[in-house]
Amino acid sequence: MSTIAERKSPTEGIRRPDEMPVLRVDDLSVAYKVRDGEVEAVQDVSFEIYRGESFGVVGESGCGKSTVAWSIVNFLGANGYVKRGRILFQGQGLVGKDPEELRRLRGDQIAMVYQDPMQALNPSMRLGDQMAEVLTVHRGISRSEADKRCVQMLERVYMPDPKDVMGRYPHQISGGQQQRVVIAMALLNNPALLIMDEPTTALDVTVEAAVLDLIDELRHEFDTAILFISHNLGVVARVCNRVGVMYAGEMVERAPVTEIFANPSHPYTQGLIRCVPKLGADKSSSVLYPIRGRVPAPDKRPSGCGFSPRCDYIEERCRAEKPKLRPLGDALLADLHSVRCHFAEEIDPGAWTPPEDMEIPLLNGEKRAAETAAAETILQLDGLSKFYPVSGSSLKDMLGVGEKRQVKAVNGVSFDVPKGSTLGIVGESGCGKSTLIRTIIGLEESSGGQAQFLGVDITDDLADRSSEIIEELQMVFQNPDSTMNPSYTVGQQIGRPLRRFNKVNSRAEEQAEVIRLLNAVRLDGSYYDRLPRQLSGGEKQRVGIARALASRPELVLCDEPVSALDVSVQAAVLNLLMEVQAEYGTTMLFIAHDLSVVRFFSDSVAVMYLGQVMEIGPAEAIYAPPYHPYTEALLSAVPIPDPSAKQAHIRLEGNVPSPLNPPGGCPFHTRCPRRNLLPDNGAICAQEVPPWQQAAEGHRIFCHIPLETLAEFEPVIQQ
Amino acid sequence: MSNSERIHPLVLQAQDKLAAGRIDRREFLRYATLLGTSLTAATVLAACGQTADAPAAETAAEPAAPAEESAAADAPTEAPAGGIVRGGTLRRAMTLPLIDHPARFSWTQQANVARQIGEYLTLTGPDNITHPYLLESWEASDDVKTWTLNLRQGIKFNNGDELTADDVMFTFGQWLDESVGSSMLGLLSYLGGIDNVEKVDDYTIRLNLESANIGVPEHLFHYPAIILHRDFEGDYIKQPIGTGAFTLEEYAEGERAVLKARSDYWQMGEDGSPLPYLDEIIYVALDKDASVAALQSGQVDSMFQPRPVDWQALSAFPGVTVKAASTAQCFILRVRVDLEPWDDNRVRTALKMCQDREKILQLSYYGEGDLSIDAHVAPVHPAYAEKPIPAYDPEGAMALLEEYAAEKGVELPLKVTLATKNDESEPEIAAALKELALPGGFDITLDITEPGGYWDRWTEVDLGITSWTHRALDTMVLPLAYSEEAIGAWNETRWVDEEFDTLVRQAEGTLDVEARRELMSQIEDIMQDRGPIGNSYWKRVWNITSTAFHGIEAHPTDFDLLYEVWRDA
Amino acid sequence: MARFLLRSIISTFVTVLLVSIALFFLLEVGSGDITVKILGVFSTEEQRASYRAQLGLDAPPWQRYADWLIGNDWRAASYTGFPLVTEDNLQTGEAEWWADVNGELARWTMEDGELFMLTRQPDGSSNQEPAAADVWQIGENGEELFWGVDTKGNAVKWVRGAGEPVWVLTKAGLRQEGDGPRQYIPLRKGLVRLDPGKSLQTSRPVAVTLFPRVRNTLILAGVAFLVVMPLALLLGIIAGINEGKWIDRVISITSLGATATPEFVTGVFLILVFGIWLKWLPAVSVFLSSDAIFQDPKLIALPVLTLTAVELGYVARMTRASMVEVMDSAYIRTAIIKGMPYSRVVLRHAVRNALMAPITIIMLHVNWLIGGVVVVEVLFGFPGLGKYIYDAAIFGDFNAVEAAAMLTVTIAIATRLVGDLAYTFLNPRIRYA
Amino acid sequence: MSVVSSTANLRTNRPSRLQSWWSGVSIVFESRIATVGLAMVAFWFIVGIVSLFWTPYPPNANEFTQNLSPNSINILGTDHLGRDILSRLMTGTQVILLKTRLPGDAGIDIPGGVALWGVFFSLLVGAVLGLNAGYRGGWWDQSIMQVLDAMIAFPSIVLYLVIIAALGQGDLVVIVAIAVTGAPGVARLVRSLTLDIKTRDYIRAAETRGESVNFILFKEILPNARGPILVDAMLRVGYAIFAIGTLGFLGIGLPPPDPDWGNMVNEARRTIFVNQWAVVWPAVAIATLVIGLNLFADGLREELTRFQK
Repeated sequence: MSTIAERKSPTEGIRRPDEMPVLRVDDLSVAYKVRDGEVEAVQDVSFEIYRGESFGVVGESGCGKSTVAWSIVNFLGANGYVKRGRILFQGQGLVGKDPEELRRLRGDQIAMVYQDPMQALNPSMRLGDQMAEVLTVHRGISRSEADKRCVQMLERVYMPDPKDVMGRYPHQISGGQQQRVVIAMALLNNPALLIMDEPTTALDVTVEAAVLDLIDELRHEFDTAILFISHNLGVVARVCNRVGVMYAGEMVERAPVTEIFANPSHPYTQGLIRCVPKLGADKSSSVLYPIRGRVPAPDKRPSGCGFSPRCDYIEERCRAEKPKLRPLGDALLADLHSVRCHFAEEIDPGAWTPPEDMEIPLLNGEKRAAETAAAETILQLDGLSKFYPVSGSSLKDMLGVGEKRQVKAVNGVSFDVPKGSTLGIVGESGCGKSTLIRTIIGLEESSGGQAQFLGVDITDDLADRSSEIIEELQMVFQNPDSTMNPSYTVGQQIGRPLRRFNKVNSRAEEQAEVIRLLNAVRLDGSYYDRLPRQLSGGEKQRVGIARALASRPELVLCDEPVSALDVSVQAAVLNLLMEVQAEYGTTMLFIAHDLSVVRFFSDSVAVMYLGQVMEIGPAEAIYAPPYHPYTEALLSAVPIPDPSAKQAHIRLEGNVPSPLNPPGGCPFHTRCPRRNLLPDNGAICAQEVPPWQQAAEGHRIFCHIPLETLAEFEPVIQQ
Repeated sequence: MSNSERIHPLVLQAQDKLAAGRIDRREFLRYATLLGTSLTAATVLAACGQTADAPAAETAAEPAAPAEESAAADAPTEAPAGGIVRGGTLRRAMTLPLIDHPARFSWTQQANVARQIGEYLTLTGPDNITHPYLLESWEASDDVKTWTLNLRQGIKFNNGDELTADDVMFTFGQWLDESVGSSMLGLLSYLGGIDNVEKVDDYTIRLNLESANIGVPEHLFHYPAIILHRDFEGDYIKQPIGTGAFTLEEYAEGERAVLKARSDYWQMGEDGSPLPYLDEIIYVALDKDASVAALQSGQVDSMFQPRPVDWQALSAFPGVTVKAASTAQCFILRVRVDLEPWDDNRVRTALKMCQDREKILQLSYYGEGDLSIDAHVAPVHPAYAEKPIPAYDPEGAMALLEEYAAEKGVELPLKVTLATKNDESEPEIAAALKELALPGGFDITLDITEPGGYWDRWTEVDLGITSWTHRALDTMVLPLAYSEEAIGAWNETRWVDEEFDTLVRQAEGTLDVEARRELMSQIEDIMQDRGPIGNSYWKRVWNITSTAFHGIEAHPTDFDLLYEVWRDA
Repeated sequence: MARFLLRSIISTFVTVLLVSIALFFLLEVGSGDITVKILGVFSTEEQRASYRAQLGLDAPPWQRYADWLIGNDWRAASYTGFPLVTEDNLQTGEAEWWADVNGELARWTMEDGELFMLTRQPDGSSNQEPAAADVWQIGENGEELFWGVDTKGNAVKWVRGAGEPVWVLTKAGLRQEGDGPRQYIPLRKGLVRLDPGKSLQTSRPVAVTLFPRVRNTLILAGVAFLVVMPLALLLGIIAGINEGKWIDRVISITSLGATATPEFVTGVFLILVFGIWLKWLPAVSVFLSSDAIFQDPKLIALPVLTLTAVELGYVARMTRASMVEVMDSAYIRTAIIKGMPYSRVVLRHAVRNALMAPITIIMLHVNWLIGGVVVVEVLFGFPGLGKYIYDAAIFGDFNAVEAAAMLTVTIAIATRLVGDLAYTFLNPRIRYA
Repeated sequence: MSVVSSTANLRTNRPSRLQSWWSGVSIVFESRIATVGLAMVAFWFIVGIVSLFWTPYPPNANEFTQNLSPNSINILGTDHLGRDILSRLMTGTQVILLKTRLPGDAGIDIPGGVALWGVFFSLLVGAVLGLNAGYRGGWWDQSIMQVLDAMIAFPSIVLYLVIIAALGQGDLVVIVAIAVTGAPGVARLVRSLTLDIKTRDYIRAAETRGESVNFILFKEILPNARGPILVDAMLRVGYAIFAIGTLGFLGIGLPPPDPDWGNMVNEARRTIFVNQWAVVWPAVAIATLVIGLNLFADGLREELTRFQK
């Protein structure tokens, strides 16, 4: 089961010179007409994709990645158009092509899959109808024949029970299945080119891994050319042969995937790689370096090099002259590696040192670890549970005589959090991690178990808590766009908790304190009167952190505080959180679905599944054997931004069971890939609740499999 | 019987006056018929008394071929341009309330449907003159306390029974039966009960009044006074038995009434066959605005009770004929004399002086009325004594008010609130008065509510405009509205004047029109001098009907007299 | 889906109940003493009190509400001890209340302190004889009491030998009578049993006059609906898929103009042009017979046109907005990128989704249509429900207003339920929830 | 990301209240539709304000020949009573937009027209109900929605008729009627906005600060529902004007003596055969004001969506 996937060689799938590329994009510029003129969202982008090849486009949001994709299918909306350049599909120009001919190509020769499958499927049509029409319209196949092929294709994408799915509506299947349907639909006509725009972004990590496997497999099988767009370096590293890095509407670097990770030549590419935590890295041993500034809006791009305002190597020439995408030295890779930088050859990423003004947290990990060990326990959970009653849909239920059922969102969670430490909580969506912290902070009243914070019982909800407890427990939220109230200025929003908890006595005092907090999150006083809409995502998160810190809380709960941010900003916010923690000695609970980030940021980690903790322990212990089979599966699914790393291939089967009716015994037993290590194929797992096994000091595993066996597992990742 | 008619001695006196030119022909006719002289006889007498200036047509007073004016007393007919045509349907727009017992009617509309089926003992024509109808004649004793009613013979109900005194006795019995609850009961209170109604023979009934009353013939044409069949049980729709020219085909309350011509009606048409000329009458329930549009689009032929605004919309419309009738309907500007400042006659007089009658008439009624003095006696009333119309005199009013203000120490302009209802013309009168009274020293605030709101308090407001309906005789309204007994009922002004009262009582027992006019003259003077009301004009009412129809007239109380109406082929 | 439906139905019932409570209390309790209106301002407090008792207005509001809604014959029957039944008067055809005394239909009347029993004969007349002495029962304070049915459709309580003075309103004025009962329960079957009581205006049962009106209105509104909806949806869809083009502009501006012009203005001009100037169509709804609407369908042409002018614009605008939104959605993008022909994208993918939003709003909009019907009926003199409500409201005829308003509300709620069903049908997310 | 070691005095060029207000208002002028709509509405406001001080002739004075067509003396002609239509049209704006007449003999007017007050109260009631239903959920939501369902079930004209049958005529009754018929719509809108807004993290933040429910409703949620509510209010003022016109037409609207556009149509339609102008002008007035409000709302909505994106 635990096979280590062979990673691709640098030249695998790279172009065969005598062959015509499936897609060739030459100096493409796309412009949108806006009220006062027009903006060029994409400028001078060129690349080509050959059969069976997967070309990745990466970059932060707002860089024009999707625009490239839409321009290929000529779907730029009413106000967008291709301003310059050519798009050749199998040799024929697509720009200016007759709409009817273009229509015949779309869905037949060119297929596209994009983010958010639920939106992409027509909610009022059966899936079978939506799929079959691709065949009936393009190929004139009879409906029954089309249905047969659709079922076959659904089987190919490992859709369980495909016949049944054909008759369903989109809302009746899960997100991962929807994405499979979308992919199956795209592949029905065996297209020559498949465009995938962030196809896995909305999916959980284990599902994402399965979908990525699928894409990889299908590419080999159908010999399809794939244009793969993603913001996630790890994902690109996993599925692409070649990669183009886009920044501010331009392609700044283009190279085979191994080359780009091994030898990033453009300062932006280098920066991107530096600000993503490596899996296994932690804050005491490594540092994240954010890229300064932010991606400029399309109409505010600098005239010279697009990246120049954020570049550490900036010269006069960068401001004056726009660099061209040019091949980079090296004979072997000649023409394979291009970069848009005047000074690419001169820059040595290894010799890079952070500029003086960069936000890097003070690193005193060892000291802190020592402190933590001695520190008192600030939060103590013992069997904490949160159940939601659900009313069924039968007549009985409506009359109130049916069986009372409950969603066991959090089911008996126990752990201690020492003062000043960070506990990371990971798990897929629906595992109960959010409910857990909502219960801790009091947004929900707990249904059972004990919870003590600073020695005070906190099983009740906020309404029953004293304001002394409330001010000690604050929260940082996930979505920067919704963390701030759009109607109030930054100053008002940070000031509100100060007044609420009587931390200040006068307006002047309040203002001074707000400014102090702004400075603490590295924002200057000029932000005081700004409205949220005038801030970037990262700035909003900073304000959110400042607001949480205003009451000087003992414990801050961070609910995915960086997952909605671009990677460069993510690094900065993580750094800020660490710094704040160091300065204020705040304890943190940190939720994230990104295992690298949790590993990097947390002192200890809890892995949750179906409302229960599967494993808990010091961060470094969690990421190495012995670990819980579920932890192992999670780690194996994480996309690693390093094509050279070797990662075990462990995939979970089936869907997460409903928390309404969690499996008995070990909740993971229905999907556990390691059950076969136990006698009778793990019969005990279904019958008995597993024991907590103490693997080490503070490291507990909730599993029947003996520790010794668990310890024999190969590490998932080998660098 | 009709040939050997006993002529009341007063009629003969009146004939002298007519000859002397002291009363006009119309008054004589009214007077003569009032005393029970049949119309035929009266017109003959009139002709005799009026030798000099009577138009030729009027002298040829043949019952079979009534000439214009006299026929109008009997039934309204124009001189037909060609020959009269029989047949056709008249579609008339009118609301149609519930009909049960005619004696209980409270709406003209109910009576208008019922009067096509059943008929009255007397008839007050469009000129406000009452004459016998189902009666051959009536006779009043000299003290006006005994009235003998002589029924016309040979009249058949539409079920074939002949009309006799029994039917009339039965009908009187219904009116006077408390449990029926007819408004006739109150009207005939001077009769003193059913015991005073006496059947003399099959065609004669005698009324022995408890107190004298000259209004008996008019009261017998009061709209609930339809003569019923002796077997009538209480619902006219179930038992539409009457002597009228039409029979009831369908009555859908609030929707329509369909009436069909009867072939054996007792009156003969000009062509010698029984009336009516029309085959069918359909009343359709439409509100006024819809009626106007329906008339304009030719969906109906005629509309009931057009308002001034309807008159305005239709008067110039091609294809319709508009006829007018003067009435004693009016908008009384009245004050509460028991309240300040109206207890002071100078203030009352000042307010009256602020009426620019001509202007008010123009603004509120398009000039379609007869200017009035400030007394509740109308030119259409027989005993009206003509007086000059007072002029608009704001200076005079101001002078009076200044005197009053100086005495009472109040400031001018005098602030008063004028209440009225948002009905036909009241808001316009009120608005006009507000403007007109400002130079006269009044600052009027308007308090205009929907009609119901005003009727809830019409006797209580201190200054208001109240609409009063038409009454055929002058003596009918005065005791009703301006007497001691009427306080708490119809006396909205609380004005009681001893001298006035005496004169009114006297007038009520005075048959002699000339003598009564003497009294009326004084009454009018008193009201003008110190009375509680101002009155700018008397309304006219209209009949608006398609030009295809002939013989349809405006009636002061909007009664539909349709048996001689005919339409072009 | 069963759950959704059941919910809708229960909610509908609760809604109707709430509406009935609001209506009743607003009109009957909120508007003060109606006896003043009936008896006039000259009436005395004593007369009004007597009248209130006769009308049952002295009962507490909740009781009156219950009587109004579900009737009170069952309550009165518990006093009289006899079942109470209605029997049509053979003469007037209107229902009369009788007590069923051992198979015989009986009523009672008191004359000069003497109680008489009236027994109904097969020919519809009744036979009067003195009531048996044993009907009297001893009340709490020693009085001899009898609960029976009087001749005016009330269950009443007489006290032996002690008739109350009662005021009766006649056309001749108020009259006092003796021999009155002590307590009245004006019998009624209640709204839910289709007896909304008698009209104060005509003193006829409301139900009798209401029915033909409702029929006419349903025809008018139904025809208008059938004209408006397909046309409006079509125009909305055409405008929606051509967003920003001239055809969209034309449709949008026209429908905005039509929506912003009140129906009474449109109607007035339609009457002027088509009814009076051109004389093509009947200007007003003159019903020369009760079936005129079938004999001469042209009668409803102008009312329908008027309703159409206003409604069309609104629905078209809604549909357009919905269509624009749908055409902008990701699944339409998917369909286009799948290479579906434009017609297929519009018809198969867009229309159904685009209709979902307007359908519920259209069904809610039936309220608006009914409002428009009131205006149109008044304008055209159309003898329908709307004009009925209007006339009743102007007169202050509470029973009629209540019945007609309940009816319109019920129609409105029923159509909303239909809208919910249609939505359920169109929207699989609910159908297969 | 630059680090600035800053102090409070760095808070320079803080925008003044006026500036921030203007920056809010100026988005209206971004949209041509909204600008046109605003101009139409403003026109009537100005006409109304002018009419408070000046009209060509007194609006209720019947000084002229009846039913004149537009001419140099009576620019819009005269009506069936010989009143100047322009003067009446101008004055008619007042009761709708500018003043409300309190009942009683005192004749006291309060500023703000019947349409505005009616909509204001429907917003007030609707917002309170909608916020509570949306935010609190559960029983609150169910019972509030049930009551709203009942209210919304009344066809509005029928509700007007019922209210007027029960309470009689008057400015305040019309306000009540507008408020009652409008509140359910507002409440539904506010509820749906609240359901959306309450999922936002800043609401969680407020809750975790232990803020009271009312603070959350009125300080945290309501300000963010402003835009759509404002748009809705514009449309509602349009409906209200429409409704006032309809009531006036039915003869049960705003009481005299002030002219009422609907009633002007009603009166003039009787003589429409003689004089069409007297119907046309008030109809145009109602239509332009309603269209203006519609366009303004449409434009505003467009801009707000753009603005939020």
